[in-house]
Amino acid sequence: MSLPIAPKPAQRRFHQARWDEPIIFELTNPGERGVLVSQVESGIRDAVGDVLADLPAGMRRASPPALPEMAQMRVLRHYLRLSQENLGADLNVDVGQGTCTMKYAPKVNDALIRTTKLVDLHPMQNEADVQGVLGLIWNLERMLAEISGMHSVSLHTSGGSTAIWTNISMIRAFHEANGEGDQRTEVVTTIFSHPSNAATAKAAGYKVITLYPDADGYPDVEALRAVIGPQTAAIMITNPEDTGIFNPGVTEWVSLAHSVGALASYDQANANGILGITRARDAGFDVCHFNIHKTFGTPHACGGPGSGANAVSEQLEPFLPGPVITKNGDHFALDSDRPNSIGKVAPFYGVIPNLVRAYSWIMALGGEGLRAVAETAVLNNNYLMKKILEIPGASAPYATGRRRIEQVRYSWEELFQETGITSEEIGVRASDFGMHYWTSHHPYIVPQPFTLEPTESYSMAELDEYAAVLAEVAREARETPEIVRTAPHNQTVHHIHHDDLDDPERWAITWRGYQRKYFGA
Amino acid sequence: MSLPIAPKPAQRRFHQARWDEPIIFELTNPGERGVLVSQVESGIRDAVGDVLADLPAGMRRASPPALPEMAQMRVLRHYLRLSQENLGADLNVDVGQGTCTMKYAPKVNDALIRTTKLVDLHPMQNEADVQGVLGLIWNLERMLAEISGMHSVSLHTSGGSTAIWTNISMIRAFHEANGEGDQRTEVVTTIFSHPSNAATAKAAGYKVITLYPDADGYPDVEALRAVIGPQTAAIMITNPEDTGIFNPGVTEWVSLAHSVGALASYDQANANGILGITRARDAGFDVCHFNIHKTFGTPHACGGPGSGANAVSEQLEPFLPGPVITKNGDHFALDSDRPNSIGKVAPFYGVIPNLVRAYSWIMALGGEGLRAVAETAVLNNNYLMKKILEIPGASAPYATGRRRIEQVRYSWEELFQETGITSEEIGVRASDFGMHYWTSHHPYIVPQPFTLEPTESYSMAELDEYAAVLAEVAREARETPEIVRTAPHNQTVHHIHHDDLDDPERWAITWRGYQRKYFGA
Amino acid sequence: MLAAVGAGSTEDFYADIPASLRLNRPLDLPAPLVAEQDLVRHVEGELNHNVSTKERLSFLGFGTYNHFVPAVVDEVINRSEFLTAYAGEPYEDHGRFQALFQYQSLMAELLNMEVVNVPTYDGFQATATALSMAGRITGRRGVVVCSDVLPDKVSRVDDFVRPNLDLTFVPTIDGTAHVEAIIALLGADTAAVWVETPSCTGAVETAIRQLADAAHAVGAILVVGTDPIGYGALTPPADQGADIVCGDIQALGLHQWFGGAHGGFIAVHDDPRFVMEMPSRLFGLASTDVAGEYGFGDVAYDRTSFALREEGKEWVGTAAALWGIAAGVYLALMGPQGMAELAETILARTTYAQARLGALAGVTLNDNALHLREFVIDLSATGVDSRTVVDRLRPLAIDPGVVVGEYELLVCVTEMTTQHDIDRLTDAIASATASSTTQEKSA
Amino acid sequence: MLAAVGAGSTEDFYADIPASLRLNRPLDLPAPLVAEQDLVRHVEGELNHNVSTKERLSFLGFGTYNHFVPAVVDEVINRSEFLTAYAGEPYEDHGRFQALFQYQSLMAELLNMEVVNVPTYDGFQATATALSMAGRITGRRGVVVCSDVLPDKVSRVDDFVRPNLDLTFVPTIDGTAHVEAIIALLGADTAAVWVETPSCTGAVETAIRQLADAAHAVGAILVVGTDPIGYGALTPPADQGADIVCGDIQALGLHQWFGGAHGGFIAVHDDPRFVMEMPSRLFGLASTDVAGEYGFGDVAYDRTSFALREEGKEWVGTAAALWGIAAGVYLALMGPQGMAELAETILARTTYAQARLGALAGVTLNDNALHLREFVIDLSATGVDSRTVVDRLRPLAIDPGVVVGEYELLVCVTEMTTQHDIDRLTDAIASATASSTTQEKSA
Ligand SMILES: Cc1ncc(COP(=O)(O)O)c(C=O)c1O
Ligand SMILES: Cc1ncc(COP(=O)(O)O)c(C=O)c1O
Repeated sequence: MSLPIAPKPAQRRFHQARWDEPIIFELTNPGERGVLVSQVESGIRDAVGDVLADLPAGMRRASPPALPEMAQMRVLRHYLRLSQENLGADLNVDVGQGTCTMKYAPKVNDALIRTTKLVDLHPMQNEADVQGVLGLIWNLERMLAEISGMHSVSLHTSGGSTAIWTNISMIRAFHEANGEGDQRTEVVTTIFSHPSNAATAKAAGYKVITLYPDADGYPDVEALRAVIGPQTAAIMITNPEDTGIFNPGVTEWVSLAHSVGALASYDQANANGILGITRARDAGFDVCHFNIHKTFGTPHACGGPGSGANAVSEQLEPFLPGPVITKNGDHFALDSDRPNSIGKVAPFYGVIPNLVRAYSWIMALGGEGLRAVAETAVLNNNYLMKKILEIPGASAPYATGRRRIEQVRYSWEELFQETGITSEEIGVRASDFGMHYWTSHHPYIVPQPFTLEPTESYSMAELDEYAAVLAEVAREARETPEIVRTAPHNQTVHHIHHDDLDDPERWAITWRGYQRKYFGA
Repeated sequence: MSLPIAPKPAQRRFHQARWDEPIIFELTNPGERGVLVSQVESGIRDAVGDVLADLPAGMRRASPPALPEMAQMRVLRHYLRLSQENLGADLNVDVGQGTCTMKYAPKVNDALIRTTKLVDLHPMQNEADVQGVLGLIWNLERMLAEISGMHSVSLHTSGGSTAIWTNISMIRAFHEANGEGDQRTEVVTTIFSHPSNAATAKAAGYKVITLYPDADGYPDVEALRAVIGPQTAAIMITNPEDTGIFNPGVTEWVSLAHSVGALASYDQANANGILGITRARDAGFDVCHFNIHKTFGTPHACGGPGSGANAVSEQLEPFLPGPVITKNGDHFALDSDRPNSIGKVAPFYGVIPNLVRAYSWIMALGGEGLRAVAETAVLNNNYLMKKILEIPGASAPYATGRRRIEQVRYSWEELFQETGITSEEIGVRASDFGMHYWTSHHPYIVPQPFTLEPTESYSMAELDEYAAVLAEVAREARETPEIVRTAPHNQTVHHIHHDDLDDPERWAITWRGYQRKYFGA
Repeated sequence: MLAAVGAGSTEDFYADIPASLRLNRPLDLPAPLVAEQDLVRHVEGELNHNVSTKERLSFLGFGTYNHFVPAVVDEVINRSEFLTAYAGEPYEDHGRFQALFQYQSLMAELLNMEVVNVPTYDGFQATATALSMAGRITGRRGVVVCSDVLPDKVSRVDDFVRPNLDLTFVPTIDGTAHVEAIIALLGADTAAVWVETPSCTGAVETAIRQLADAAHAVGAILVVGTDPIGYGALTPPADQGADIVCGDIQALGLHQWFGGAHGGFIAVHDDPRFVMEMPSRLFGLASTDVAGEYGFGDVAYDRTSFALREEGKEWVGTAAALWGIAAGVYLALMGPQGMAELAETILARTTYAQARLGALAGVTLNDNALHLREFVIDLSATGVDSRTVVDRLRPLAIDPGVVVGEYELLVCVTEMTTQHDIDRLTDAIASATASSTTQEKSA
Repeated sequence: MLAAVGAGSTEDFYADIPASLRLNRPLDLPAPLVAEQDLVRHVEGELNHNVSTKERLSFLGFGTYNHFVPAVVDEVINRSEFLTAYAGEPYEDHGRFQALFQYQSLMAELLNMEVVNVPTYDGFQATATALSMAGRITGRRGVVVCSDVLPDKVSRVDDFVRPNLDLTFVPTIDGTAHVEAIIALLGADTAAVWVETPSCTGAVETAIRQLADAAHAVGAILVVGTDPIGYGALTPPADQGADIVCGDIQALGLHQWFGGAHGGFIAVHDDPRFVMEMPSRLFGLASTDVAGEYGFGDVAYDRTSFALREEGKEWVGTAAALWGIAAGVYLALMGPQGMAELAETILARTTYAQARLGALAGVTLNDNALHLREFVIDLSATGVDSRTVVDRLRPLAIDPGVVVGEYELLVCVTEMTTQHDIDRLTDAIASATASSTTQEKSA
């Protein structure tokens, strides 16, 4: 064959890197070292003697930990190979991780945080030496206050769920401060609100009441009316919900809560579709949180560190975790003298690298830019919905004919009925094309679910490619179902057996556990 | 299936990432921007008006360059995908790139150079502001002087070949300064010296005489004696040669050169096997060069920037490129007032990032460490040679039964005779196992050649794996030759057709060329 | 695209949002810096107002530590594939699963325990959860706190556990547990005995075995909060009877980051009573269709809030996975020998610093416990309070420690602190306190 | 391993090295810093003696320029796969081939030429080779140099070409080519007419078309040395008759690196007479066994010294491939609009700086040419020499430019130089020269 080269076919011919690496313990090579440690100076040795020999009885470890012994280059090579076996939002069209707002985390923000002025800063340094970072966080708080419409913001938490925990902890402290701690024992949420709302409320000691939507998939205000009362501490809801449906009656929900003396807590983990469009406080919420690592463009880091923002009304401000940053003239200080504060929610002052990234992300966009983010994300979502609904066998239950905000929970139920192929199997096969999706949280209220959220970061061409892959896999499900059932074929590893993961006798959670259980080591 | 997992098979089941990316121009999406540029301030605009409209006639570009228009994330994704389609010494057991010393380039050195104190340094800054970098280069020069035994070192050149050019340029200047510029018109080299010795000498205006080895593969001193004379400007030789054979008569070679008034130039690009073992000056050489990017652990960067060191005797010192760094007390300065200097060989003072990396590399090892590098590299090489020679069909021509220094040029001639499979085909098939080798420089004096140089960086397990892959491919060449002939199978792309690359009518060196020739665009 | 979806404008998509809720003005935010170079100039300018510990000589610890981070650690966690991944399946994200399984396994070796979680947020959360697990396992409310714990940690833990647990603090003696007093408190309502080692003053607890035995005697669980940095050479708590070991991994390959890079580990023995109470994800080995392939998956997923909402154990969410990968790379680089040498180096330098500072006139060590990395000096006999010492050392670019009392200073020494650094500190404190007491003790 | 190869010690391997050549002592080098943390402390300490341009306000150019480098450029070239690769085949190194083919193609668009090489060392080498190509193509020795060229570049070029070419320098008029004088010199021995634009004083040559016509009339080749930074908005030399365009890519996405990050490009039309004289590698498209796959390979490999040793064209070796990848990423990020805006921003700020400085009392611009990025101011009428001005601005943390004559200062302005920066420079120079002339010119 010779030039010119034929056009590329419709589907990308993908194969993920496959290195077939052993588990790192198998790479041990006794005597090898990866990095050497600074040695005790002779001056110190002379002064203190053999500190290990001098340890109190029983305090000296009998034999060194059985870590692998490896040359630096081999450690590096191993992990570089593993990294190539991981997809990453930078590498793929990552719209399939719905509810997670997989947007572009700009590389410049990663570069900015790498300065020694941040990396090597200690939290107990003199305030005068940390004015840069304090000022930056203070400004980020103010920006998030404007974005939420709230009075004050705290950035101490390290993720969305712990931020939701912080919401309910503040609410609990509020009711306690009002002498209603014992009376208010229930929290109301909805099934399409993120599970962490239910789970954190439970962890905080509340009984959780979960409401189901009306036939159209909208949150059911009558259901709320039926359960609310003086025993209610708070409603804790996501909006738009995981379905991408915005609750048009949200003000009424908040008013109902307030009418019985409960507070209203807003899970804004994914505010991406409504930035600059509508604000938590304007709907009357007392408290809300953002996932900095979703809406505000910090990387998801294989599952953290993320970062959470808690935004509260003036009434709840005294309960914020401490310390808070104050500004006097040009000087920023830390104020820990806050008697009503719920105290610490994490060490020190939050996930600093992510806070600086988020600050930088907002500063690059400004008010108009944030609104453009939302509008683009929503347009992308509705465009993708149109493409997905063109695939025979796919549907978007609820609110038929209406638009969605930033994401959609779809269903392959029709295709499943026809072919027996599940949503999970389709997702696995999609990975053969370099694509990924996740189904949804349990329970699968929407049958055979999958949840897509395109965000603002992807172009039409990429959304088209994504939809085309799902269409192709759906076609395969009908025409060559074995290919789908035995997938993946172009991946690092093949179909995985889950048999052993739930059986305490057989699970292998660490290498040493595996060795002991299966090799008697 | 369930736990435990069966042992891994003998051969790694490798597949390189395949993303099937288009050429970047095909990703254009009009209106998209990758990075925005700082805009002219209104104050400037008011002051200077429309500078483009004011350009002299014909100086304003008619239409913007037809670069692709792309969002930043898409540019990033494209190049990240391409990067996964590239092997890199960090990722593979890179012993197959013989003569190139693919050793570990420590990551800490990459981290060290990224400081703003180096990245954002300008070469015309006040000497007082660049004392750190000047001092560091000066010290590196001194260390390389000790390693080579030479009097002075210059680090200006950006690669090995240009360092060899610098050697011959200094030699030329030396003879000219002695009034022998016209008389000395020839340079002598050997066929197993790197081709750049011949090529640079030719570029410098010399007639090149290339000597062939004796029957044992050793450089032939009688051949040298036959060609040398008052017309000889220099001998320019590599030692050990590309075969990994050290010329035991090297002192005689140097003396012969000196006896006719010629200089002796030593290509020490790969000094890896003899660090701390033997030194250029001790054999009488007048000048030598090192490839910093080979022996001294800086990364090869897809083919540069590298970095070269020129080390010279006191006699040649005046001819070094300028400026040179001088040290007065604690102060480092740049001296350009050197009348005999050959002048500049590159902008400013060398490939700074690599010089700092190399400094750091040597500082981590010290004198004993360098020697350990050499001994380990040589041991690895002789071990690998043993493993390779156990493969039926592989041989190591010349110096049979003797040891090699840091590398070996092998031959598949036997296998080729038996199967018709060429060395090139074997190399291509080896890539299916995540391995690479190159054959050798032309002409293929050694038939069906391949050249391995394990360096000190690889463990026995990795050398075993490498040899096992070649054994496996050799087995395939006999048993299932079609698999070898149609390789690669687990690679990013499949067998490539070279038909169009040599035909001016058909070659496509740029996208625009391709478009014009094949699509009339 | 609007046309493709039959929308007139993006307004159409917001039809469900009542007009009353619409923000009909642009958000009031600073003018954007849309050119990357302008953004860089601005953010760098702000950060340049900081003075980093590398520009000073720092003896600050108190929960965040200045340990060396090998370059390879940063190289790995900054790989786009890891940095930007999230929650892919064990196919497309095989690498993440393997890296975290390895993290669990490497930590398990260091701690001599068999089950370690995918990291939770930080050591505070890990401890709060570990105690809560003890509460759930025993069905009891009592927690006896045996050690000096960081006040911030107590704050966090208490707010977290108070619906389910009651903390009782037993003052330490000479820096470590008051064993008799503790034993006297244990009973049928004791869910957990909580030991911190090193304590927040750096004191290493040497009575874990006694406390474990006592706890077990009443059916309580021994929870040890710890920093794993010393276990290359120190006996890990599991060998002394600990049931749950928890703490922070910041010391294992994470930079200081102004206190913004913490991750929490929880380790237990492979006992389903314990494992099933862990809220975090646990990655386990699994076979695949192809022999010799290591597959991975979630172990006992039904423990989690992902599977069971409020019926799961506490909750699981985005926590600190990347830091776990970092710690894994760190441990692989250090190896057994490296961790052993590290512990020795820190121990020796701590001891040396104690000796030098304790020898200064008017300066005493707060206790006689074994210390790792941190210890408190008491300046009262110098007559100069700790804040004044800090102020006097400021112009010398030395941060001598954290003020933990009027005359008390918590000094932290790591492998990054050389003898020369300690000597400099000693001289500086000597001069700073010399105004009041001019005599040095005899050596 | 020794046993496996039947060797007694590593000494055996060195049997061919005569004893007289053996160094029988350890190399005399500084004691090694084997612990990574110790190495880091040392090297960081050394480098901290530098003061970077970010800590000052720099107007330094003269061959190395402070242009903005987007973060994505560094991200890509720091990828292990690219940073540590070398010379793999177009299978395992498909990515490298494609990235460099794309670099060639992107540069080709910017320059409006059809063939661009894989980068050679730097602009100096590129120019030396371009002129040598002209010599080989024409079989002549004469080179007429039309512009002010960096003295260092002349030094390099001359040393390189002198076996084959003779350079004749024609002094510029008002900063650019003295067209009549040049034309008068052209003849049957002219191999090349060499234009530099912008010249080493930043002057943009506007007579390339005339020079090209004149060169072509005598059968000579027009070689244009250039910095491509302005061609988003300026007419590229190819449109004005240039046959070979060459120069440096440092401005396209490479940091300053103390002058240590240069790469050279050579661009020609797709004419085999020219292409076959290029020494560097050229990556071309090729088909594969699979339809729609882009393969790559070396174009006309037999040109090179790899194939033909001294019979190849000059030589090829490790040069500056990674910088080429960087420049490709840079151009892809900038796009047509970005390059156009960049050119306009630089042009406007240069013009503004010329106007502000030229308006100072006693300060004049050296010429009336169109300038991009750099220009020379003449301070003689202030009575203060340029070195003194530099010294006076030093305490203000301003580096006002490169001293290029007793009273001449070469000032460089890029997109990184804001109006505020230029105003600061202007005020500073005004005060530094005020001692001698106190009056400002009227605006
Ligand atoms: C709506 C919503 N709330 C809360 C969360 C939990 O956030 P995190 O994963 O940071 O704990 C998520 C993320 O999945 C979410 O989508
Ligand atoms: C012996 C020898 N000399 C010279 C060179 C040329 O070095 P470079 O590739 O840096 O031009 C090499 C590298 O291949 C070599 O092996």
